[in-house]
Amino acid sequence: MENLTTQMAGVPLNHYIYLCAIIFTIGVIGVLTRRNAIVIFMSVELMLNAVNLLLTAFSVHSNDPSGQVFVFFIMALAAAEVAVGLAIIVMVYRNTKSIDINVLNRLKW
Amino acid sequence: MNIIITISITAFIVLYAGLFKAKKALLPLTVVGLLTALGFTIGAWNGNAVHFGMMQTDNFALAFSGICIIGTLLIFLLTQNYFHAKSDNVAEYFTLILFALAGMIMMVSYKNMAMLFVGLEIMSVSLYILAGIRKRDFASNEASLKYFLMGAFSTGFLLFGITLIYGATGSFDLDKIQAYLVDNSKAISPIFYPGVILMMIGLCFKVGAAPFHFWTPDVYEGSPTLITTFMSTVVKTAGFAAFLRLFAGSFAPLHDFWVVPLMVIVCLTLFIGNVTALFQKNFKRMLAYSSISHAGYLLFSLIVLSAKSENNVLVYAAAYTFASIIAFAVLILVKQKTGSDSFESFNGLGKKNPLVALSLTVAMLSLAGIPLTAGFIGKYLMFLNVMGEYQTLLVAFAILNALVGFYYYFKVIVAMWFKDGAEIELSTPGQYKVVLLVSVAITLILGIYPAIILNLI
Amino acid sequence: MTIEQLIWLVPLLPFLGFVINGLGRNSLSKGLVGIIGSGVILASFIISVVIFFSLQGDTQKSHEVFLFDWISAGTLHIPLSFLVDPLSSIMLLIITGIGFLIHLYSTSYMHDDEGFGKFFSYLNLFVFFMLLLVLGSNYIVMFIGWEGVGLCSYLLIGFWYTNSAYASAAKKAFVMNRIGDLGFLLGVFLMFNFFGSVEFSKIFPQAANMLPGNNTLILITILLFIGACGKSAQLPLFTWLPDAMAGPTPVSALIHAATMVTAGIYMIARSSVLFDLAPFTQHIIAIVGAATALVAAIIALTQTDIKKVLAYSTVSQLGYMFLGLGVGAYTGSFFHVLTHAFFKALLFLGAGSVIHAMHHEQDMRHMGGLRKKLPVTFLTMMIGTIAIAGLPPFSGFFSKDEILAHAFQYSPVLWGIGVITAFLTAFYMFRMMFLTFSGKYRGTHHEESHVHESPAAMTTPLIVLAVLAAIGGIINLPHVFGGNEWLAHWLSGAGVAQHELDLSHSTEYALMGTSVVAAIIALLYAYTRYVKGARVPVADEAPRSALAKLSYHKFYLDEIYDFIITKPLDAFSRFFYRVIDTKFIDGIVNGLGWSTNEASKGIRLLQSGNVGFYIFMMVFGIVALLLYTFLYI
Amino acid sequence: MEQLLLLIFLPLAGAIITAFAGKSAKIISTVISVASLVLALFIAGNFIPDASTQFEANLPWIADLGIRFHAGIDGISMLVVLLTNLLIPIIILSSYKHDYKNPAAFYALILFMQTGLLLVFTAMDAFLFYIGWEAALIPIYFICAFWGGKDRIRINMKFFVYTIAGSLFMLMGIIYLYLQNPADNFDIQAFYALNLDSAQQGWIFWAFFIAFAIKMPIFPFHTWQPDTYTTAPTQGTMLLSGIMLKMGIYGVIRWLLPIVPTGVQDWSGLAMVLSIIGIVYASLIAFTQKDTKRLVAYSSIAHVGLISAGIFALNQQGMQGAMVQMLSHGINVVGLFFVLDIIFSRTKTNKIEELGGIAKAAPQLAIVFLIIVLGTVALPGTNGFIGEFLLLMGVYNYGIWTAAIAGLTIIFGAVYMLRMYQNVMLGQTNTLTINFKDIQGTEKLVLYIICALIIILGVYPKPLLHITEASVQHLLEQVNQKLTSVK
Amino acid sequence: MSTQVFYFVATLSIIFSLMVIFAKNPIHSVLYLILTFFTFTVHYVLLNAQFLAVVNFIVYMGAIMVLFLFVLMLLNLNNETEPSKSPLIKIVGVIAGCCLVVTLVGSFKAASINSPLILKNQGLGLVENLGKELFGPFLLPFELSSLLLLAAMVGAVLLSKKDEVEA
Repeated sequence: MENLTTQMAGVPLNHYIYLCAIIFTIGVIGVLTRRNAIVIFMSVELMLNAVNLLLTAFSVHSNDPSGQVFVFFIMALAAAEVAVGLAIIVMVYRNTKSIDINVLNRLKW
Repeated sequence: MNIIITISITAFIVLYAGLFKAKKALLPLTVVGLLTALGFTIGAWNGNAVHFGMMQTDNFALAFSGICIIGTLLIFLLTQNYFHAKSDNVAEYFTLILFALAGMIMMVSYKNMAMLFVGLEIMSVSLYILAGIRKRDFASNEASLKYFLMGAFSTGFLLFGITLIYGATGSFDLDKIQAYLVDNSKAISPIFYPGVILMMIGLCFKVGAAPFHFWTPDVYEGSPTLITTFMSTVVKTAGFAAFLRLFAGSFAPLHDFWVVPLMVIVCLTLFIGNVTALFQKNFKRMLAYSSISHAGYLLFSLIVLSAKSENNVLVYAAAYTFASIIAFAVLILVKQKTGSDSFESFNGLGKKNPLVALSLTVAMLSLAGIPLTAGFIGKYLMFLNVMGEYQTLLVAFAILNALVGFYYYFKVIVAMWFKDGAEIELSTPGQYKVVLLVSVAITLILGIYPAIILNLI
Repeated sequence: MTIEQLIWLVPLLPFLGFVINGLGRNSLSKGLVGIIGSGVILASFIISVVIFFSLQGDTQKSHEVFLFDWISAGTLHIPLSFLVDPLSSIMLLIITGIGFLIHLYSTSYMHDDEGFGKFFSYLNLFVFFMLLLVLGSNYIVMFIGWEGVGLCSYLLIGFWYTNSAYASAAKKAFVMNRIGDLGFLLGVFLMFNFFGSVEFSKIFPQAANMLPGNNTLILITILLFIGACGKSAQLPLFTWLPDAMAGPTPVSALIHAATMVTAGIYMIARSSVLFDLAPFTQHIIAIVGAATALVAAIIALTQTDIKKVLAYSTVSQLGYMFLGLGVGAYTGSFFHVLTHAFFKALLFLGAGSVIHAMHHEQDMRHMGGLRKKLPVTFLTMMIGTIAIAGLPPFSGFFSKDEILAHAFQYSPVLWGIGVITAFLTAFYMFRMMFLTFSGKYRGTHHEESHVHESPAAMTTPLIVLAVLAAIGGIINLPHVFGGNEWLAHWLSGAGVAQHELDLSHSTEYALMGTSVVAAIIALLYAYTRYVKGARVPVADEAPRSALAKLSYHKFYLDEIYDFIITKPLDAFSRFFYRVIDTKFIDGIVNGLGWSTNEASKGIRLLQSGNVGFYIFMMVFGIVALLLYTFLYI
Repeated sequence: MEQLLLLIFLPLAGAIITAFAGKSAKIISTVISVASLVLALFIAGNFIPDASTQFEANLPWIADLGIRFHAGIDGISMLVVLLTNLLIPIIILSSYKHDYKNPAAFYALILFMQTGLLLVFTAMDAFLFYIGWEAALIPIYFICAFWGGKDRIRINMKFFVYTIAGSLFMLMGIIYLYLQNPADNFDIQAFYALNLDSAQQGWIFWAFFIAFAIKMPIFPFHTWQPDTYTTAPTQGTMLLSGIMLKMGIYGVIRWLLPIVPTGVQDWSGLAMVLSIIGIVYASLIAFTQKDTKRLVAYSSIAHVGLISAGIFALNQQGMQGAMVQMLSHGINVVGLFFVLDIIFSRTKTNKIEELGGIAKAAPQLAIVFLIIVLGTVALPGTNGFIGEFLLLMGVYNYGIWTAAIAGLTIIFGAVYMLRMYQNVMLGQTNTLTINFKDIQGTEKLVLYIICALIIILGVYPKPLLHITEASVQHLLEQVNQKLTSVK
Repeated sequence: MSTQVFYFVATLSIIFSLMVIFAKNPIHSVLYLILTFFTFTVHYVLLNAQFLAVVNFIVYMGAIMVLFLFVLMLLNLNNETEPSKSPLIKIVGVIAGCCLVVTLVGSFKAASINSPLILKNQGLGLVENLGKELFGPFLLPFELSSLLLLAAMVGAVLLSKKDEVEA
């Protein structure tokens, strides 16, 4: 394990940035293109994970553990959000029998 | 510190009181708790204490905490007859509001990105829930889900921004970030800039500035009115305090960079908020758009950073908060009686309910920015601030928008006084009267003698 | 009692009369109203006489009486002060003297009118303003009187206001006067700019040192002349005067014949110093005067309303006076003002007597043969007619010939026009007399039986005026007749110096002869036509020859004015209101509101309710902001 | 100082009392307004007619923003203060025959507005001036929109937004001046002392001028006015035309000329042209108006055009003429609207062609109406003449052609006013007017007072001219001094 | 050689995340997401952030994703009935996403941050290190995030339970 990580030294930081940006954007695209609220929510989780990875990369890069601590907070948030979010989705589903976000257009103009 | 602890403990106590079905005790408990918190706020004045390197209760934080607590207090007073009829989970609602308040206190006094993030999320998560507490109400459901999805989405950007700034500076601490900017003013890491922009996006979303405002009207309209009141007043104020703390503080050295997009955002916000509000038939939705436009005015304070910027926001936010509370309080009363929140339901209100109508008139005048009300002083300070660097075109644009504002704010005044209506007689509970009178008094006092608040920070 | 102590009483008394009659118009008895109304004028007259004689005995011919400071702003100081000098003292006599006679006459003429008290209060007010006009020691006080008499003229023309034609006539008079007044006012402003004062006593001495032909002076005088045109009914502003006959006849006599309409002549005579320095203006005045005289005389030829004939005759005579002013015969013109006041007042009052007797019938086509019925009226009017026709030795002859002689010296063409006018004047005057008094009565028999001579209160003024019209000429008897031209000497004390006449006596005789012959021919022609031929003017609709039509329809001047001024202005008014104001300017204002509203309608559609769309818009914004960042770094 | 504070805040106190007075609001407001008139007369009596600012009150207010409660009275203020306090009781009296719903609110709003107006007319601090400016607008908006006639909501909204649009730009100008002011305050003397270059002055000129032009209103910013005058309740129209439009004129004299003389000089040509176009244009429009109130509204535009032309002529006569004419126009127009109100209340119509012959049924009304009309058409001997004479003289000094065109007002004015008088009062009575009751009671009182003022001020205007002379002179000297120092 | 591991895993991350958003069936999406998260765990391991790797594995894959799956099953949404958005919107969405990634990466000027990632402290990501950090400077947010969780808990209960009064 340690052997492996020492060998990792070669990856430039910007490649992590590229990776995270791409994953983040994939999350955004997911939010843009899907209509299922749960899938959208999952895409958001994808975005959060991209951020997590980047934070960890920065943390390692600057040799500062606080970045990883922050990831911990983000995970806590993710957990909380999932609880609330799924509760909301379930609640909406109970009323509308659908989790298609296009159904949500009573409030407009 | 004490403030957050007090509020949290109050929340727990209320939660447990709910468990023991002590419905009558909820409001008194809450009020006592909030008054204690307010007492701590005042007690900590000029203390400028730093807690765990994470929170700084400087006067800025305390002043905004004060406004948030007072605003919340007034909103709690409006709960009379509001939740009880619909649900027996009142204690949970109270708890969530108090949690949200605790989150806001963190937002106005953070010294570390982590605190901002945690505070923001405590507030947001509570609000996602509160928006949806009318479980059987489609509008409420919709509002809740929309708010949640878009809020989570925008949180992603905020976090990305924080990450990039961390990547550039290696720290989450505001002072260190600022020190980084000052020390490396020539060689700021290129990822810092997008970080700033992404954070701006995240915060713009929270305060409802265009083009990240889209959730606002729908969520405000769909949420229970009392929650809308909370969102559009206290929450917004806290959001601005957070915005200001970051941008007028840490990011101030990069002002030249972020002021240009901010100006675009301000113009868009003013324009969309005001112009769209013009055509609304629904008072509540109109107030939502008006809150967007006020976000535009509030952002003026960031366009020209001066020693007064923070205090200006305080004055404006106070004016806006209290006027909005009046507006929503009256809206609740009218809706309870007529079941509708359109402008028509206000027709002829002035004849039978002069006190309520007069209060609402004062509120509307204040929102519109008529002299001798707090709203005018707020707008004046904003214009003054921006005129300080001779951004005359921006001010002229804001003035044109303010004119549009007169139209829609006066719509309700016109409806109340000049139109004939059903001549309904509202049943105004005592607590509502207190809220109305206090808010009107504050609005007028700040309008006539604003000196008391001008040098607070 | 000195002049200074007395003079303020002269206008004050009529003013008191106005106040008393005005307040007591419903409570005082008619007799009392009449006594007060006439009495104050009589008292004024007596004081005027006293003033006149004390002025005559005084070495200082000019007295300025300061009352109080009226307007002062910056360098402008306008005192309310009076100027008593030979010119104004004579005017005082005319105004109060003839005024008294007419008041006296009115007590009877208006006796049955319900507005008796109102009438006398207006009349008194008129006298007050007229006195103010002539007494003012500066142009502004003069202007108060100037507009004040206009007001009274308005009130009195529209005295029977329930008839809307009369009310319109009143309005027309006021408005046309106002056109002139604007000229007057602008002239005064220019004078203030030029001389730094509006006081006669400051302007004239300065002007006396100037050379003729100064452009500013020409402009000043032209503007003043425009003012005079309005008030004294000259071309092109004369059309109000014939319409003004809508007022009660004593009003026509006092205001529209004897006094007010001569204010223009008074003003120019007063400013003769200035006019003498502006030959160009004088030229214009002479031409306008001659043209007015001729045009009005032609119109008078075919009129059938007895008062209209007199009205046009007044216009024509006023034209004469302006001709005189233009050719420099200031005294001559003023002399004509005097004599005209006598005979024209007489003629109007006589006409009034006829109308009174005919129960307010004014159309001569319904009269005829009234000589027997109204002997006094006939006789006195005949004297007046002869006087106006310019037959010697009645007053009109002297004054008219003085003007004609000066006109001849100035330009024979103008003299020719004058003579033609004199001929026409004689013709239409005798035509009027014959149509009215000779031949057979043309009304019903029943009406005829009611026709009777007017009461003494009416005939007495007629007689007094007839005497004056007959002998009035002596006050300025020319040298050719062995006179000493008293009036000319007297007026020279007021700085009114007329050009010397250097015609030989034979030329003068020839000129007089020509005009007298012309008048006699006219008389004879009228006699053959209307007495011998017993012709009566045809009905309104009847066909007329082109020239007669032109004359009968007053050269269509009213129609022309209506077409080129009133109609276009009203059209502009509607156009401005409906198109420019409502559609264009207000349209822009409303359009701004409308477009905002439309924008609102459109922009609110952005808020589609669709989360996908919202997020798309947000992403769009984010991309834009990031693009900015990319470009910034 | 105490007198001034009392003068300003007595109506406010009165407004508060009146608001709770219920049925007796009429009486109480009358007493208060008469008391403030007496106070104003007392102040006028103790006023020394020189150029100094007297009865000055200079109290701290919002110290952090450099705002002070600084008010005082000089000759220019004195006249408008008198006008305000004179007209308010007259306006209140004129409402006696009306039974407005909610009388307490009605009279309270009038008195509240009085305080706003007095603030405008006495403020020596730009911010205070602005506050008064808006404080006067709000009550009149409510008066017009609550008690007004047909279509009042839309029309008054337009009026409100239009005027406030102007005033917001003025606020921008004020802020700009404040920022330029090294003393960091809004004091008028400090503003006078500012040295702005001509571009800055141009901008400030427009910022202020538009506000004032809308208020007066000057062509082409006038289109709110006829509609508003027509629909407002008569007392509202009186307040608007009698006092409120003077705010604009006063503003030009007090705030525009001395602060930005170069701007005024650069742009006065245009302002003059607009004013003069306004005179002719509005007069012409008045020719064919079918509604009496609208006719008077347009005539008011014409009169105001002349006043502003007189001011922009920048000389003593024009300026003093403007001062006198402000007072005269206020009195006359209030009289006119009151007469029209009397006619309307009896016949229920404002249409000119439906009226006629009222003079026969109501001779007293005919006389007072005539006097007021004559005052309006500036007949010598009435108050209108003094003002118009001086104004025309002032305009004349600017240019003979401007005076000639501006002078058309005396002709056109006569045309439309007499047309209206004739069509309304003269001619035969008809079914509407046959039973017309003559004026009585308070109507008589008010109209007699107005007529007396018209004549007295016309015959003996000296006190007015005397009050303003020194101040106007001082102001012009100030302007000229600044102009020369720039060169 | 082992840098290749990073690129391999990164490619997998991208592929799986793309599968997440393009899978028709939400259940598949969840499963792909779990795979994606697994690749992330590998990334954490590669970065020697062992604690995070573990937490990610347990919290995300173990708890959160199971919750997703649970809800999907609960709502019976395992079919492919989701009416997909019109292709146009999808294309526009993808284009917008591409724009976003281009501008995002572009605005980083990331090419300039090409310093290799060197793990200076082997123990950085260990529990001990993180614990010191978390209970040291970050104690306050840590404590306060309990509020967050509590609020979420209260909320979840509040929203999910059937409301008697309204029913």
